[in-house]
Order: sequence, then C-alpha cells, then structure tokens
Amino acid sequence: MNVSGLLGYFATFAIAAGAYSIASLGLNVQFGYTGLYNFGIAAFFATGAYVEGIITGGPSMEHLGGFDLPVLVGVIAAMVVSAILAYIIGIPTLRLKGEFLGISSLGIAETIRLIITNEKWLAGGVWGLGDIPRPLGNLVGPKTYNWVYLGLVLAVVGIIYFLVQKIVKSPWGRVLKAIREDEGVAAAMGKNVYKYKMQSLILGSVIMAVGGAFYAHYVGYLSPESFRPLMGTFIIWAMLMAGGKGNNKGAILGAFVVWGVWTFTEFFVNYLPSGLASRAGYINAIFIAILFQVLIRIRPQGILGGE
Amino acid sequence: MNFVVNGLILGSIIALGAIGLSLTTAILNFYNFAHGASLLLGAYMGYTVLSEFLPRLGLSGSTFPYLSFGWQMIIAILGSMGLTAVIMIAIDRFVYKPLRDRGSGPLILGMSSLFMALMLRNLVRTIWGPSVHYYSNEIQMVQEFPLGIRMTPDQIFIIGLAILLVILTQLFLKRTKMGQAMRAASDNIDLAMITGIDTEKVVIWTWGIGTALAAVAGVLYGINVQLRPMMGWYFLLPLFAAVIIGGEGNFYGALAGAMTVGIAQEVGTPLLQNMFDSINIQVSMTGYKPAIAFVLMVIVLLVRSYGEE
Amino acid sequence: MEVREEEVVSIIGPNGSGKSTLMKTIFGLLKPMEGKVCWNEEDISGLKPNQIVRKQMSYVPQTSNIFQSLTVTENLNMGAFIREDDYSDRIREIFEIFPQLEEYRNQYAGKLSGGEQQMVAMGRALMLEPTILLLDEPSAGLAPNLVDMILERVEEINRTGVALLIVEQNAKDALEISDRGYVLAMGRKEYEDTAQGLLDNEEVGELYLGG
Amino acid sequence: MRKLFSASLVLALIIGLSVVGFSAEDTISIGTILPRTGALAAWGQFEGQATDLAAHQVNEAGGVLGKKLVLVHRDTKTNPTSGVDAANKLVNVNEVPVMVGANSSGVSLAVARAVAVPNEVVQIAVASTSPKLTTLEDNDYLFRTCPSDALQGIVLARLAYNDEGYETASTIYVNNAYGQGLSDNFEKAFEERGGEVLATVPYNKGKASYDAEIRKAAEGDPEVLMLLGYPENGNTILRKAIGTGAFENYMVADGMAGIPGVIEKVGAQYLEGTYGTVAQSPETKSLEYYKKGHEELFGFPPQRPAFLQNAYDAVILAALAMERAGEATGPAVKENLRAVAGPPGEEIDTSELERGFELIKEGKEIDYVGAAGQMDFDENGDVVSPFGILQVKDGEWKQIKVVD
Amino acid sequence: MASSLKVEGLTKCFGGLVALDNCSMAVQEGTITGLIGPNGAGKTTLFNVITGFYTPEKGRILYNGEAIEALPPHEVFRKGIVRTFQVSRELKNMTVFENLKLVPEAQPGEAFWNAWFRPITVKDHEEKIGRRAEEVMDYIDLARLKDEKARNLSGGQKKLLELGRTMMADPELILLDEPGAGINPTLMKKLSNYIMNLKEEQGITFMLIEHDMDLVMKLCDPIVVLSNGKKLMEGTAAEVQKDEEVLDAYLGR
Repeated sequence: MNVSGLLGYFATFAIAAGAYSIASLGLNVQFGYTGLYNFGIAAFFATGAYVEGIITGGPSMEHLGGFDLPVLVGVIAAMVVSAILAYIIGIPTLRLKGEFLGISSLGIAETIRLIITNEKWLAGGVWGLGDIPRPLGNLVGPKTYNWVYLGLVLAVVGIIYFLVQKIVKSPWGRVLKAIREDEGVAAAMGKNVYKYKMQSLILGSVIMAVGGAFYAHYVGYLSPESFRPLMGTFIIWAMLMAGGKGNNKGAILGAFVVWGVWTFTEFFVNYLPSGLASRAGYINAIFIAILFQVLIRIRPQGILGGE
Repeated sequence: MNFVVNGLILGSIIALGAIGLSLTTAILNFYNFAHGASLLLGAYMGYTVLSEFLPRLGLSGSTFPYLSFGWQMIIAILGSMGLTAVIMIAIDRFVYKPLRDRGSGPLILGMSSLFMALMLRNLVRTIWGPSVHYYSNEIQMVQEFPLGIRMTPDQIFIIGLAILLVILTQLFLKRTKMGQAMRAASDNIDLAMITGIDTEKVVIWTWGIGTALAAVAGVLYGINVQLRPMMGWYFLLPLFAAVIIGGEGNFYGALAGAMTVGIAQEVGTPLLQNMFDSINIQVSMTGYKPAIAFVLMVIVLLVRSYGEE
Repeated sequence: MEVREEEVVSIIGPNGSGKSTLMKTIFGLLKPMEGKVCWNEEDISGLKPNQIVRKQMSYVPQTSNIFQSLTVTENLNMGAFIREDDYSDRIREIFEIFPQLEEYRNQYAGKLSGGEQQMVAMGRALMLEPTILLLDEPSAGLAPNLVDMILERVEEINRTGVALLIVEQNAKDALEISDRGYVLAMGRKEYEDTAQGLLDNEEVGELYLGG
Repeated sequence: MRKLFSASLVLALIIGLSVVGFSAEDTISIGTILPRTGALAAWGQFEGQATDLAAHQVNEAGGVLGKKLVLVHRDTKTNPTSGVDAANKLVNVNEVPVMVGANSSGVSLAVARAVAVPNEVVQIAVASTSPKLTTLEDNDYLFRTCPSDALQGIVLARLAYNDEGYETASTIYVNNAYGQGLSDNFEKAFEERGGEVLATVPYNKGKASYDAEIRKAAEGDPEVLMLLGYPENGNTILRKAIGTGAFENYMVADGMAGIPGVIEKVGAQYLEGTYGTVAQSPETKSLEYYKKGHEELFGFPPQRPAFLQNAYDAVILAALAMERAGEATGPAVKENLRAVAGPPGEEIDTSELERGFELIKEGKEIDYVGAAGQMDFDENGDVVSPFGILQVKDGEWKQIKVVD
Repeated sequence: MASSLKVEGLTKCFGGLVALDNCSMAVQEGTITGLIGPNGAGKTTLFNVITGFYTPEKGRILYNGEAIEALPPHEVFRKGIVRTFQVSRELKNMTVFENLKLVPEAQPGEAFWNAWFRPITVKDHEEKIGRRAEEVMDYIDLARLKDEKARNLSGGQKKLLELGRTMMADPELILLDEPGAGINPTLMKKLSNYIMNLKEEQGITFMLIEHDMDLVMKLCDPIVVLSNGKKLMEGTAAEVQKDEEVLDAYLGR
C-alpha cells in the first residue's frame, strides 16, 4: 500500500460518489425543496444509465442501439426519456396525497427493472448492456484515466450544483418551497401547484438520469442487478438525509459520506469471523437502515441542515 | 378456470396482508411500508417454530391426512402470529411512536417504515441466510376437481384458513369492544380519545392484529411456494394496490381489492399474452406479472385524481 | 368559573371569544398555559382525555362528534368503553331519553340526519353516567324545530341529575334552560349571573353586536 | 466545494489507513472478488475457501518468487456496483496484479471493463459462463477457468436427444444471462439434432407463484423439462412441477446438478433418475489432491461439485504465471498464463506444485492440469472443459460419465 | 353599479351537515362588505368555495359576469381575488421577506427556464418586488423581522404577514377572514385605515369576516348576515344592529 495507490482508489471512490451525489441533488430538488416523496429513484437512475449505454455504446446486433454517438447526445437523450417517465408517473399522483407518489414511484422502479430484465431487444435484457465507452478515453493512458473521468464527473456535479442552486434560489424555487410548506397557501397565492410539482418532479428525475448516465460510464457494463432498491433508491435517500435535505451542499456531502461509510465498512470484512463474513453485506445494509432511523430521530435536518 | 383458482389462492394471501395494512393505515394515519416485512417475519418465525423449537421438544413428524404438514403447523402459525406481533409492536414502541409523539407527519413515518423494511429483510438474511427454505419436503400432488379445477389439498387449506381468519377478524371488529374501538379509532381518533378509549391500547391492538394476520399470510405463502428474504418486498406492491383499490380503512374494500389484484395477476398475464399474440407483437408477458398490480393501482389513482378536482 | 352539582351552566359569548377553546382545555385536548382546572377539588389540568373520562366527565364536541361508520348501538358501546360492568340497562335508559334512536339502533350513524346525529353524540356521552356533561354548541347547524327538541332533551338529562356545562351560540334558548350563565368575550369572563339575570341584561345583547 | 473535496480526501485516507497488514514486503497479493452476500452467496463463500486452499498449497510449495502468497478477499455482493468498487479497492489500495472472480457474468463483465482492463490487471473469472465473456474486447486481460454455456447447451442436447431419445423438450430458465444463455444454446443444439423445443419459459427470481410458468412449459406435453436455474427458486419450481404431474422427466444444469440441498429439499423419491450436467474434469490427480487438501484444511469436503475447483485452479495458475514471468505485474502475468496453463511442457498437477515451480525456475515449460480440467486457455482466454453427467441414484448425485 | 361578485344558490354539504344552504348574495364593486353571523353559519365555507378550495354541490359564482365556481384556487387568484386564512398559515421555514416576495403574479423568475436563461430580467424583477415587499413590511411593522423565519413570529405578527401577502398581490377583491383576531388595538386601527385607503384610492373591493363588531360596524357597508348557511339579511351597520331577526340569530331570541 502506498499513497499513490490510495489516491488511485480515492479517484474511483469519488467517481462513484460523484455519480451518486448527482442523483442526491436530483432528490433534493424533489424532496428537499418541494416535499415530493420519490421512492423510485432507481427507475430514473437506471433509465439514465441505460439510455446513455444505448446511445453511446458500440454497435450491437443484440439490442437496440449501440449508436456510438457522443456522450453529450447520450446525456441529453437520457434526460428526455426520464423526463417523459416522470411526467407519466406525475399525472395520476401529483394531485393526490404525497404517499401515492411514493408508492407509485416504487412501483415504476420495479416495473422499469422488469422491462430491462425482460426486453432483450431493448437493452440486452439479462445479458446486460456492454461496451459503454469511456468518455475522453483516448486522450490519456489508462492509469491516469480515472483522474480525467473524475474531473469530468466533478465538473458535472459542479455544473449541476450551480444550476440547481441558481434555480432554487430563484423565484421558481421560492414557489417550490412554498408548496413544501403549505400547498394551500401557494394555491391561494395564485401558484399552479400541480404544474410546479410536475416541473420539480421532472427536473429532479432528469438530474437523477444524468447521475445514471455517468454511472454507466463508470461501470462500463450495465445489468439489471445494479438497480435493485437498495443500491438504486435507499442509499440515495440515506445520502440526502445525512447531508441535509433542502441543502445542495448537504446533498453532495451526504453522498460522499454515506458512500464512504458503505465502502469503508467493507474493509472490515477480512477481520470478521468467517461465519459472519459471508453475511457482512447484509449487516452493511442493516447499518445503513439504522443510520437512517437514527438520523431522522436525532438530526432530521442532516449534517449541514436545510433551508 | 385454473388461473382464477390460482388468483383466489394468491388473493387470499394478499387479503390477509391487506386487511392488516388497511387497519394500520386508517388508525395510525400512515402507509406502513414495512408491512411486507411482517409477512416475511411471519413466514420465518413459523419456520423457526416448526424446525427449531418443536423438534427440540421432541414434537415433530406427524402429518394430517392429505396435507403436507401436521398439527405442528397449527402451532407454528399461532407461534408466528404471536412472535411477529410482539416484534412489530416493539418496533412501533421504539421507532414509530417517538416519531408520532414528536408530531412527525405521515410521510416521515412512511419513510421510516421503508427503511425498517430494508433492515428487517437484511436481518432475515443475516440470521436465516439468503437461500430458500421450505416447511416440508413433501411434495403435494395436484388433484383434479370438478369444473376442471386442479389444486393441491394444501391450497384448499390455504383458502379455507384465509376465509376463516377473515370471518374471525370481521367478528372481532364487529362484536368485541376492542374491535369496535378499533373501528371507532379508524373513523375518528380524536373523538375516540374524548370518549375515553385508550387510543394507545387501540394502536397496540391494531399492530397486533394487523401483523398477526400478515404473519399468517406469510406462512401460507411459505406453504404454497417457499420462504425467501425478498418475499416481503415483492408483496409490498400488491398489498398497497389492494388497499388503494379498496379504499383505506375499509374492511370489505381491502378484501375485494386483494381478490382483484390476486386474480388480475394470474388471469391478466395470459390474457394480455393472447392479445399480443393475436396482433403478432412479440412480447413475453410472464415476466410482467408483478407489474399488473402496479398498473391496476395507477389506474385507480388516475380515476381518483380526476375525481379530486 | 365553576359548575355545581346538578346545575346547568351556559357559557355564551360572541364568536371567537374562546368558548370552544375553554371546553377543549377543560377536557385535556389543549394544554393551559396558566391556571388550573379542578374537579371535585382535584387538579385535573394536564390529564389526558381518556383519564378525565374516568372522573365521570363527558364531553360532546361541536363537530365530528359521532363515529360515522359505526352503528348507533356501537356508538353507545364506545361511550361505555371504560365501563367493565353490564351496561345494557343504561342503553335502555338512553333509548328512553332518545326514542328515535331505538328505531335506528342498527343503522350506521353517519347515515342519520343532523339532529339524530346530535342525539347519538349526547347518548354516547351519557353512557358513562357522568356527573357533568360538557356540550359544545349542541344546536349548531340544526333546523329551529330540532334546536328546541335538542334543548328539551338537555333539560331532561339535567333532571336525571347530571350537571351540564353548555357552550351555546343560541344564547336565549340556552339560558332559558340554564340555572346560571357566563358571558365570555375576547377570552375573558365579562359577566356572570343567573340565567334570568343575563337574559334581562341589555349590555349582553350589545356585546354581540358591538353596540 | 473545496471543503467537500478535502473532507472526502480525509475520508479516503481514513479508509486507506484502516487497511493495514496486507502488503508487507515479503508477500505477493492476489485479490478475489467473489459474492460473499447477495444472490450467489451460496457459491461465493465456498469459492473463497477454495482459493484459500490454493494459496495455502502454493505457500507450502515454497511460495511465489520466494515470497508468501496472500489473498485479499472482497465481496461483490453479487452486484456490479459493489463489484466494481471492490475491484477498485483491490487494484488501487492493495495493488494486486491478478484478481480471481467474479462469479456471475454480469459482475465479471463490469469489473473487466471498468477496472481490470484499463488498469492492466489480469482477471480470472471462475463461474461466469456467459458467451459474452468470449467476445469482450479485453486486451487479453480477462480469462476464465469455467467453460462457456455454449458448450453445456450442446452437452445437454446430446444427452437428451442422442442418449435418452427425447424428441420434445421444454425449458424453464432463470431470467438472467446464465439461464437464458443455456436455454438458447440448448434449443439451438436440440433442434439441430432434430428434436423440437416446445416452449422456453423464463422465470424471475422470487415471484409469488410459478404456476403460470409451469403450465406454459407443460403445453404440448414435452418428454422432458429442462430446468436451467439455481436452487433458490429452481427447487420450488421443481416441487411445483412434480406436484402437477405434467412431466415425466427432468434435467438440470450445473446451477443445480450435484448440489446436495437440491435432493434434500425437493425430495429424493421424486428426483430419482433425474440427469444433470456439470462442468467437470475426469478424475485428475489435481482433483483428488484438492479434495484431500480441502478435508485437511477445513475439516469437510468441498460443498459444491462445480466452480469451487475452478476458483482453486485460478489462484494456482496465477501463481505459476507470476513465477514464470519473474515479476508480479498484470501485463507479465497475462503474457505467461497461457504458457503455464497449456502445452507444451511437462504436465504438472497440484500435488507436485513444488516441482512445477522448480521447473519454471530452471526455465523449462510446464502444462498445468487443474482440478477442474486441463485448463488450456484458447485465444479468448476460455477453457474447454469436459462435462460430467450426473444422475440421482438412491437419493444421491452419482457421476455416471464424463463427456468431452 | 356593476355587480362585482355574485353568488347564486350555493350549496355545500359536509357529510350530514349543510354548511351552505342555497346561499345567494352579491358584493358590489368598491364596497367593503362585512360578513357576520354565528359560528357555523357558513362564513368561512363561503370563502373557501369562492376561492376554489371547495367545489360547491350546487350553485354558481359569477365574478364580473364570469362563472368561477369550477376554477382551482390559483386561477381564482388570477382573476384578482385574494384571500387570507382564519388561522394564519405562514410558510414556516421561509423568511418574512420570502413569504411576501412569493405573492406577486406573473413573475418572470417563476417560469422554469428563466433563472438560467434570462437572469437579468429575473434579477430586475426581483429587485422591484423586493422594494415593494420592503414597503409592505414597513407598513405592517415587520421590517426588522425581514430575514426571520416565519415560524418564529408571534401570533399577531403571523396575522399581519397574512395581510401583507394580500397587499403584495395587486388584487381587485380581497377576502379577509378574521383579520383582527389577535392584533393589538393600535395595529387594528392602522389596519382599518389601511383597508379604507385601499378602497378609496385603488378601488379595491373587500369582503370581510370579523367578530370584532367595532371594526365591522366602522368599516363595512353593507353588512351581510349569514345564518345556517343562508343570507339572513343585508344592510348598513345601523340597520343590522336594529334588526330583530339578527339579534335572534345571535342570541336565539
């Protein structure tokens, strides 16, 4: 072990955390600022990843796409598709009690997972989607590549942070906050609550899809397994709640902290007795669940606190 | 025809879960996302009683005629009801109640329960391992019944027990004081308090009955299919769909919703398959069975959301 | 302010003068910031409603005061929730006070008319054989002939030995069946007199309409 | 942002500092990325033991390049995200030149693309049987010690059509890369031979019931049902299928064949005579030595008939390749793997590892014969392995023959 | 004079209770119409139906001749009708300043894209609204609490904030639900002056529910008395005070 090795791992760690922090920022728009409950983050994360994979991937006979198009095109397509998805799920639920969005989004996440599992022609089905290129990969050697990609991801995190920050501080964001505080007042003050909720749901989902797109380049290969509820949804909620809902810095910080805790605890697997070692992954998930319960009990506002 | 029978079996299992979910939703005013985990715990508690406790007492081995299990299963079901109820009540006392007392809204409670479900699922994996268990190594042979119905004796037992429990629950809610109090509390909890009903006691009873029913549902699923850690999660959507279709807090609604979901899941896939086949679209529908509950639920929500304005 | 045994006391006053708030505070639904509520010389402020019920006090709130999805009989059963003994006699007595209810005993309470619902609510509260009954606007939202009937029943209840504390908008009618009355305005007690005294008081009328 | 960045940096350092004791100067590390938890945990933990045994035997034979061989285990959680992260830890923090794993094809492919190939680290998959691994552009860094499903499909078809004389068959397969690949390859091979596949039905894990799938597979009364899945749901489907009485004969593939729990849980009386295929060598000396070593080291025999010895072979091959390369780096191992694994050279089995290392030191060629077969890598890094045909007899899996 | 707001045969039930019973009334343009009546007479329900929070079972609401009974709240607002709530509903976790700046209609910054693509327009408009909000805060005495979260205000201050919001809105018709409850007498005086001024100078029409009869008698003309979900009578303060029926409704005489 040496410093460069640690830093090398840190780069890959930060890439994953960066992709998650994008999703966490998206959730922050929906939940932190508007009070919308999205329990189906995995749906949008997966959509982003898969669309990116289909658009930018190498040609393939086995499934749709492999269009070999630039990364930017892929990201834009991912955004469009997830926006449509968010719109569809918003129509029946956004006029009703908040729980219904939660339940329905949970359902859409499972349905999306079924689609990517079953439809081989679309996304390779259970074979997964391979051959996703590394953006800017031809510029540098493989050893330094992680740093280049990390730079790219962090730049995207930065841009999204800037854009989200800009818009939630604008009058538009003020309306969202008003809706979060009291829908009735927002409506009485002439704000079309349904429209704003829909915009917020779509914006957040689009951001999640961008996170998914950059996740796709990070793993290089997609399979339905990555979008199970734990890794696709729960962990992102834990990130936002840890960092601080309604605080974009908190959303990013939370992603790094929770991902850090998640991977950090794994280093201990080698020290566990062998009986338990084989169950360490479950204990890890239990740990995340307890962390969350403790957070909403003792520090509901998260590390940085909300606005 | 057999699809309908299978739907009824699935529907009975969902119904037992949905009645409990409907009760807790109405009285506690939040959607308990961990209700699927009650099914899960119930199934594994039953397994523990059946394969750990009873053999240790030297009580095992008998089977009822025609069925794949003996009277031990009855003890296991009762034990599972009790144990699951106690665990869930304890969780309510230590996790949800402090949140309620602090005035947290239904959404925070819902989220808390969602993570509770995650925790319980992984706890089950840690304790019992990730692989599948069965109550019995016997295999039930399918029997022919009139009208072309094919089912196993175990499945008749499942439907029978579900009907029995539904009737007992209904009698409890109708005839006993605590049952009436539960209905009263789900109707108007403030008034219940004024009337002198100890609402905390009602809450405990509600958890107890709701999760005990779910526990039985879990055991019945275990008898019919298998025990596995993800089962609670996969039941979550059908349960919610049943409650939403039936209307929260409505006993008969939950029952009807459960049957609708159960039958729709079993009948819907082949029906859609035939439809797609006949118009020559190459889709395999069998993979989408779980999505049917979801689609039904969205349709109901859609109708409701336009009723709202 | 006090209520003695077996008497009927009305609290009247304009809207927003704190009448309902007072009721809720007495019954433990709201916590007083200062002051005490005493019952039989025992401090009951800070007790929960279900504890107060055990002190033989009953309360009929103004709105949503019945269990809509329960039958009439079940509503009465709920009123007797804390009773351990056999209370079927009491149900019969209640049906004697409110004969209409007996006809509808197995109807869902939510399907009854407004006046009948009010009777269910009062009947429910009487199941405990309270020594004092708190009524919050028993006549609100009812047609005039029903108002009279309800107030008649209140008198009848009083005759069975129950003390009553009534908050009423319908001041005249309420005072007519009362022994004493209090007038509240802006959360403060403005007048206190016998019922007749208040009825004759010109200023009370002005208080309502601001002079 | 700067605050965030430095906070994360501190976090990373903490993580790093917590990983002590693995890279002393006199050791060489190999990483394993196996599913300790998740869907394939039932394999991963035993594969881990097999690799431990391999490392133990290599060290008894004097170690690699004069140093002690150490394994660093990481859990993939049967999940690509965690798998990639685990591999990143191995490559960056532990600086391993070789990774053994992963188990499922999905995770193996993700790890190869995201970590192994770009970092020039050799990855030897142990149970990833998807044909996709063959075609991946991997710069020759991805190997595997298990055969592709393309082969097993043919073996199954030959067994069903040629040996047993079935003319119609249906498959129920687990809806993942493994199950679908097997089903497709079986269908192709079975129909090429003249048989007819009546239905191919995918099943998803953990569904509420499998009655619909079974009914669909039973349409047209096939002579044999091919169940291509894992025990976790496969057992249930078998039980249900037997319960309907719709099928006369059953066959299973290596996901279930030979696994003891299957017979116990489904019931021996029902499975009597059922065939199964499993990637397996003829009884090599290595296999015997491996079984013996397993008993000695852990006190019980290997728990699975397949893939454990593949993991075992992977570690030994890596060690031999490092020895031949004279250095423990990814590119060097890649260049030397084929040379030690296949001909020309003297055949070496695991009981004579010490001699193998000596021969390499003398500059002579060796040809490793593993516990799971010949282990001769082709140009894609695949091995061709014989298959064992198992049959349930008297409530136990018995190997009846081995086919090439 | 054109009838500004007209309610015809409005009926609204809650379960067994009839809150509004075939209620008809009109609010003339440029008046301050007081709405009084005993508890449960249906005053707040009427407000809720007019502003689109409830849909009536029967009846029509005409505003400047246009039917508005089916419009959702935000569209009623756009017609120029603004309301306050009986129990103040401040936006708890937003500052006083934000609470006020939320209100004005047609803010360019409230369109989704503009914060990114037309930042200068948004900024200019924000400054304009900001100045307006400062004025309002000065008026309602909340200037020093500008950046305080609304949850930390006292009950009276919350009431003022409610009022402040309507001032931000540029309305034609303001519905005030008990604006005076919990406000001290000095402020109350200021409040009534302010309402008068708005009416005189800007021709804004008011509808006012209030229990403080002093305020009602001083400000309102005409006064509408509601009882049992119906209009009982309408008249000037003097007429209402003298009316026997009204006294009966209140005192049950």
